[in-house]
Amino acid sequence: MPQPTDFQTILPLTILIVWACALLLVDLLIPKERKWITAFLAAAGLAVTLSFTIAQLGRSSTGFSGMVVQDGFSTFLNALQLVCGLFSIAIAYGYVKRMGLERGEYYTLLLFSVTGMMLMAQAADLIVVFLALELLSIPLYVLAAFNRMQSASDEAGLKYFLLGAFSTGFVVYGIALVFGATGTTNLASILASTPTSSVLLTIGAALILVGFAFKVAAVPFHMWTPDVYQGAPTSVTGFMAAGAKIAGFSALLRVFSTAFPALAVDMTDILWGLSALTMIGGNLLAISQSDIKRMLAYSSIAHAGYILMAFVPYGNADVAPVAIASGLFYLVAYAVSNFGAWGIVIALEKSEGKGLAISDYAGLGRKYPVLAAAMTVFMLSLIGFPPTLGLVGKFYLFRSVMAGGFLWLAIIGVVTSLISAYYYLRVVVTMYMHEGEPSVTSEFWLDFTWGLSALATVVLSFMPQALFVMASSALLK
Amino acid sequence: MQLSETISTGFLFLAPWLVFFPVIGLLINLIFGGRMSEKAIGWVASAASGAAFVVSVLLAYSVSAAHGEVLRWTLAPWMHVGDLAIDWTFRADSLSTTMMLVVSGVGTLIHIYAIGYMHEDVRFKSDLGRYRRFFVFLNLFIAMMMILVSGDSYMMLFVGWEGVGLCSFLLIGFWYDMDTLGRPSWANSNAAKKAFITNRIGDFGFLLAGFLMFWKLGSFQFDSVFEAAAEVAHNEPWVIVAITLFMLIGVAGKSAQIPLYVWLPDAMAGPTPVSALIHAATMVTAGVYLVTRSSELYTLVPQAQYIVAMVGAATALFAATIAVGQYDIKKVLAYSTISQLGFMVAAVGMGAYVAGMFHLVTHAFFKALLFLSAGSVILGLERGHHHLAHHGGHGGGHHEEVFDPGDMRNMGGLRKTMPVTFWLYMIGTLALAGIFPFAGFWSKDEILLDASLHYPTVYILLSIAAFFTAFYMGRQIWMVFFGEARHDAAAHAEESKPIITAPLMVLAALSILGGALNLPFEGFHNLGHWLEYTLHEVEALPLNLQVAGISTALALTAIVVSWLIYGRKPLTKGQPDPLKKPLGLIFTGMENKWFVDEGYWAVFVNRYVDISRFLADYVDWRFWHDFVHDKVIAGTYNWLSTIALNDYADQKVINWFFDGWGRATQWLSATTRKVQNGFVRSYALSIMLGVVVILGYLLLKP
Amino acid sequence: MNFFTEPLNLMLFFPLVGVLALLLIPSAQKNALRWTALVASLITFAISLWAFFFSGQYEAANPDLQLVAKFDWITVAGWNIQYHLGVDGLSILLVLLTTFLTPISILSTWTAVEERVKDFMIFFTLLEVGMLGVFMAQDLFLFYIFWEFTLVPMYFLIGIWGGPRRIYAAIKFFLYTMAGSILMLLAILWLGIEGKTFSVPLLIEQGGIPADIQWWLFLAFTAAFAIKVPMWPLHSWLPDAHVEAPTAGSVILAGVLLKMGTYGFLRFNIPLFPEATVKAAPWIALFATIGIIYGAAVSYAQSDVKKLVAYSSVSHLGFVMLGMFALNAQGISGAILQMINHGLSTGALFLLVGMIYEQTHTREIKVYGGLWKITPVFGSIMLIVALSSMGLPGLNGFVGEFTILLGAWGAGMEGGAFAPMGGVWWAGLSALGVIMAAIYILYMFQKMFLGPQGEIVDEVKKHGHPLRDLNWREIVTVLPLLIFIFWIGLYPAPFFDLMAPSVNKLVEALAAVAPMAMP
Amino acid sequence: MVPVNYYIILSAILFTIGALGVLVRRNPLIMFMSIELMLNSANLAMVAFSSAIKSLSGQIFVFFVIAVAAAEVAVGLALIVQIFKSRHTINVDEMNSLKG
Repeated sequence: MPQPTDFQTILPLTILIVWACALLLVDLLIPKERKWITAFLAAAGLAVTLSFTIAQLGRSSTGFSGMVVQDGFSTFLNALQLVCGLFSIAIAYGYVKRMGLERGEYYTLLLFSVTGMMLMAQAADLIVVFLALELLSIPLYVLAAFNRMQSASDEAGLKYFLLGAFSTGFVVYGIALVFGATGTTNLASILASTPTSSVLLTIGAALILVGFAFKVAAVPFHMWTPDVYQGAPTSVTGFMAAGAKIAGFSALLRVFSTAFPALAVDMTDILWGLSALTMIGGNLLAISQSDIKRMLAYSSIAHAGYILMAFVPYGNADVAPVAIASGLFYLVAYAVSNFGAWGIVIALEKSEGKGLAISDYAGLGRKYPVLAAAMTVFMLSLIGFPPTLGLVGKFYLFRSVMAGGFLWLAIIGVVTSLISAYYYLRVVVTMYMHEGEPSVTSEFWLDFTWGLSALATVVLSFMPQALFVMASSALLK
Repeated sequence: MQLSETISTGFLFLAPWLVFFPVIGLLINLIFGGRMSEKAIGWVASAASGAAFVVSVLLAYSVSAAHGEVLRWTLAPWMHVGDLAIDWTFRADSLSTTMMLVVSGVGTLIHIYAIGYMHEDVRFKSDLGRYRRFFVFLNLFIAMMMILVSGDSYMMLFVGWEGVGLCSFLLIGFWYDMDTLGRPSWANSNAAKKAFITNRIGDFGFLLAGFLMFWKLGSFQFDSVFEAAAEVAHNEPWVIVAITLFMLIGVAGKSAQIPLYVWLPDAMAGPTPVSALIHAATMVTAGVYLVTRSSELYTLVPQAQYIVAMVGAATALFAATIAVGQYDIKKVLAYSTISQLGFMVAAVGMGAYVAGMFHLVTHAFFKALLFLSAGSVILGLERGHHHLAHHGGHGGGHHEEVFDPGDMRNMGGLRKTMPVTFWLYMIGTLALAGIFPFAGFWSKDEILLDASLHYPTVYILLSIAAFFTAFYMGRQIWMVFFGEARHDAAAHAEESKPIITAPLMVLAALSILGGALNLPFEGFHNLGHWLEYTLHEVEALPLNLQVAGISTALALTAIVVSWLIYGRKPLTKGQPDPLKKPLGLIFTGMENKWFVDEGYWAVFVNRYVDISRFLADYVDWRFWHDFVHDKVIAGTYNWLSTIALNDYADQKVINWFFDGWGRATQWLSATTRKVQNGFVRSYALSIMLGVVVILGYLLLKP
Repeated sequence: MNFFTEPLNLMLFFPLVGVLALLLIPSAQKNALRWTALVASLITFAISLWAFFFSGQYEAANPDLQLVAKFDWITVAGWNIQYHLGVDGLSILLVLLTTFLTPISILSTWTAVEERVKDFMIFFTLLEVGMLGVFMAQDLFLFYIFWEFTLVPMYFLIGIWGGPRRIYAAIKFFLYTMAGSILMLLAILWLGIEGKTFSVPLLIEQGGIPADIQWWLFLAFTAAFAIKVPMWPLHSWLPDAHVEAPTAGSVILAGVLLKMGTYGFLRFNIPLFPEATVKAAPWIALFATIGIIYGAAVSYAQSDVKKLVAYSSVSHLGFVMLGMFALNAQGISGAILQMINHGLSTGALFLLVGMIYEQTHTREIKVYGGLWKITPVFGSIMLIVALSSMGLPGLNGFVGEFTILLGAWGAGMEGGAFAPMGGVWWAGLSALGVIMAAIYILYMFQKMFLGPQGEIVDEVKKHGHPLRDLNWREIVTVLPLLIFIFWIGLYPAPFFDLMAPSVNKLVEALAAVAPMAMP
Repeated sequence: MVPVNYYIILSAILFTIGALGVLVRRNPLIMFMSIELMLNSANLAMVAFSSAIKSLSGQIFVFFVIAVAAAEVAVGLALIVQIFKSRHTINVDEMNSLKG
């Protein structure tokens, strides 16, 4: 029977899911023109959950017969997810109103998805991993198709759904094979077991990897990303780009370092290849994009490649903790810059999908200097340029990769960073060096989001120590 | 004794003022010149130069009071890096004070002359700013020349060495917006540039000599270098040979020797006082001074000495032949200068340092005299031309012919219109031709005597050159001053004012009496004894009647021959040179400077231009910038992005795969329809392919 | 100790105070913006003078790092990154050059920049922070941050206020430089991982990097620095950047940014990888020599005066590289001095070219001519600067070039750094650069200032703005440069004295590790 | 007793058929059914393994999968219906308005 301690382990989760369910009902009572109340309630839920999550700092426990864990790793990621959730609501707040999407379900679905993401980090059993994966994905399918007025949104939703389900099929089959090989679905037990068939285990692990690679949009499982990112409402895209990616990586980390360190010999090669391919592919494909959403989509693909670098040495006990910490650090850096950038995209987006071409950014530097400066900061951060968090993150990342002995991967990393500079700079060029008459929507929460992100991106780059400590202490035990 | 030493060191502190006075002069003119009258500018500059002369005299007195001891005055450190230690140290010894006296003495006279001469420039060409500029440059030149001769190390010498090159550049290009005839043109500035660059080639040699010197002899300071040289010459003689030969490149540049003499004739584009001061009397003799100063190095390596002597002798003869074929009064003198410099270089090359220096001094007198007189002639013609323009029949001056006041073919009969100038010019000519008892006779004779004793080849070359010298000077005299005026301007020429002729008279006196400095008689080797303090081994030769006789005979013959050709039947207007017909091609060669300029142009200058254009346009820009960077690197980059733009990689490739694969697996499909592209499905295929590749890798991995 | 009472911190961050002030001033108040930026940079200059000469905290005779500001920064997970600033004889002159040139450059923009003055001044002031940081940082990570950061403001300066092809030039500048620095990043990481610290003095002290790895690290650092210098054949970005950059940008680019490359060699390559340095010296000499000759030759064939000056930089910096890798006191001292000289002379050249460009809006040499008559002051100043650039003795250029060539010749002698390959030929051939410099500089001077009046004179007159001579502001802008041109030329002792202890220490350290290096 | 390998092979074949179905069909309904086939092949394998190693957790997992698949169907069908309403076609090959 479940013990109270079991619930303590998933306390924040529980709160959030209950809150979300309650909100679903409460929302029915909120009149249509006052849906902002729902937004605030959703945000409050996230905030409450965040406070409980932070209260869990420094503790660790397992629950439900080892199905879920709560440790520094999960706390770190949960907090990050919750912050992402808050940011997502902040950028969506005015946007959904402006685009005529203001419906209560938006926020509820968002909360459900965040719950799934949090569960992802806490999962200690493949069954829970699967559940979490679906819990985060299904609301996202709906959110992607949320703009019913626009066929692109439908299309994005359906594509995401079909391909997501397709990749889930691989995960499920992979889990089945792993179960067959080890007789258990518990991560810790998998490590402890003696597999009956190493081939089965390896293939199973590989299939699970494919599922996660799909979620984080690693090449060649990335092809849905640009379409979905472009078609989905921008506020959803921002959420997806950060949350889903973080969730994918947290599960990947959890599963692979807990269950499959023994497979590192094989998996390292595959991760290496995935990482390299993703960095190269994402950056090259981003070059010629003329739509800012698509460009950022490819950029998010590329960043998945960089973060994947941190996983490559996961089997090396000496380097793995540092590497994983660097991966977590980079996730934070990426999430912050990412939200800022999407926030600015939202600020420029007009209804009917106008204002999304990069050329629409012309003249921004002159007309909206602060906004342009913030965008510049995000672009520099995504390149990995001082004085931004992106540089510190990349520095950390490359360092751990080199410490793991993967010099060539690091070289690919820096070279692709160079390539990426070109397309990020194009945004800057357009903003500052082309003449134009851009128009920007200014909303408090939106401005707050990108402003805060920009500030954090710069300030944290000078004081990354605290984040370093957090990321390092979030290591898997 | 005590007293004189006190006095000598008492004057030594003035050494830096050799430089400071002219610098103060130029600063006054530079800063306040705008508000000063024309006269004041000129006199300030002259006074500055004169003050330097006074300092030179005092220093010379100090040196003699100290019995030739080398006096040094360190002003400040200059470059101290590691073992390298170069100071701003002024050196007064008999050699340097001799040079100081010549430079500041002749310099002052020319300053005064220029007050009058440049006034004409202002009058005719009406640009008052230029007047100030001229004296600023002239003072700068004196300052630089003083650094050159008073430096106690090779590097300080080099500062002056390049500095005078700069002044030469500035003054040759003084009328930078026209040619020698006053037409708008690049010609003068080209001449200036040519001078500077040619000099820089020489400086390149000097620098290399310096590097070698420092690393092999350990210093740049004269005495330390000489001290170290003896041992090195013993162990590694090539070092000294290399140093001296590199230095010879510098000498060739500065003193206009083969192969770098080509700039000097063009340098005549500058105002005449400049030609006299810089390009005859002082700057161009710096090379001679350098070799003399380095006598202790040259003495160690006879091979190098021989080369120096041969270069000098060859230059002397070569330039003299060219002088014969020139029509421009200053060009003749320019080639004559090159030729005389050849004499000096030959002399110092042979080790006859006193003879070289002696000739340097007398040449400064009479060549300055000649140039200034030529300037006076030119002014006279210009005045005549001006007179014509005002009174003559050139109505309105619409179609004014271009008149060259320096062309000897426009002259003739000036003896009558410009008598003072004529006599001064005569004195200069006789001195240059080496006619007894003018200064040139004594100095040239000493060189010839030395050559006859040790270097027969040099002796023969120089003797022939001496013959030519007398010949072309005779030709000049006959063409300019005798016969009938071949141009109206010459007929209306006016004598120059006293401010111009007065300095000339001083120089004329010096040209007559200058020989007394070092007469080849026992007890009269004044210069020799004076320089002996510095040069140590000085051979005091008695007069050799045979050598003197031959050279005098040659000179007289040459003058007579020139009379036969040019004097007996004076040239008429439009008549070609009488030598042209009998000498034919040879004369064409002489007239055209043996086509050396053209040769240099074809071999070096144009090639350099071609190469740099090629490098710039083709290699650097079209190939490296446009092709490699923009096409290959940026192009590849863009090509990749075009792929992405067309989604070849992202979609088409997958679709292409899909098509092929689809056909192969049609049997799987329940329908027989042709498998079409479907984006969602192609994305799924991409996932599938990824899975297949990963699984394949895992299963097939060795 | 308090963070902001450290002199170097004060110097480094004071411009940020200026940035804050600039942010508060409305964009329309152009003069207020200009004055603010100018005053901020002047105060920074004053602070630098105070810190080095009047605070009593800097001892010129001490060869070690001084005014050290050292704080733990990121110390988790074996990172050991410190905020570590310090200045010694190798960098003091460059720091001063930076603080000195910045106000001058700002002054030069007074009328040249009318568009977006606020942004311009902010970027410029930020650039100063970056440059100062590069010269002060003693921690590789910190250095890298500053190093990369300088790209950003410069990129904007070129890209927004530049000429017609400014965007192309800006991006090329950015990518080219970044391409080099990413390799350096890897090398920095390697050092940090293996050395367990990023502190440069500590790494030097530890030493012991195997020779073959030294070689790779050396190459990686070289990639970054050689592009920045730029060494032949990596110079292709320079003409574009210079031609398109606004005047002040060109001045700072030539004056300071390029020096970051040469300084990098001096601060990192040589002391960190002494064995590789000795091995590489003749090769660097080869490229430097080619650069000297090639730059000078290409310079001569330019029709655009800014391009001419840009290529001349390739030549001049070739001298710096040659001297530095002579690895003896003369060569290195000369190289440092030449960095300053090039900053002064080429900076002044760009200033002057900018001043005339402001009036004529053309950089085509052939439309000029005979300007000396119309603008005598301008012509005379240009002449002095040109002569300084071609290395006339008595002016600053000569002192640098001479010591460099002397050092290089010494390195070519038996036992010297260049002895294994080329020997004295490098110095000998490089000395040809002296002639070639005269050729292109005189060509430039002649075609612009001598000769008959150029067509541009009438052209601008037609537009109602006849050419004028320099005004007082412009004279004040170049005058400080002229003073130093003469000062260094005539009395360089104070400058040599400042660098001598550190240079000697470096040379001795090299001699200890690689006896080959000392003649 | 049928050896477990047979089940696994069968499940692998079913899985492959499902995957290929997704690749070749253009009707999202049928594509989705193919995905269901993939999931169910996994379920089959799971159950087979579960019985072979006598562990119940595999069978529990199957229930989870079935439940979640049902949820997916709900969302998926809703999406398909919505698209059909707006476009009157559900051919996925015509859904290519999103491209770079």
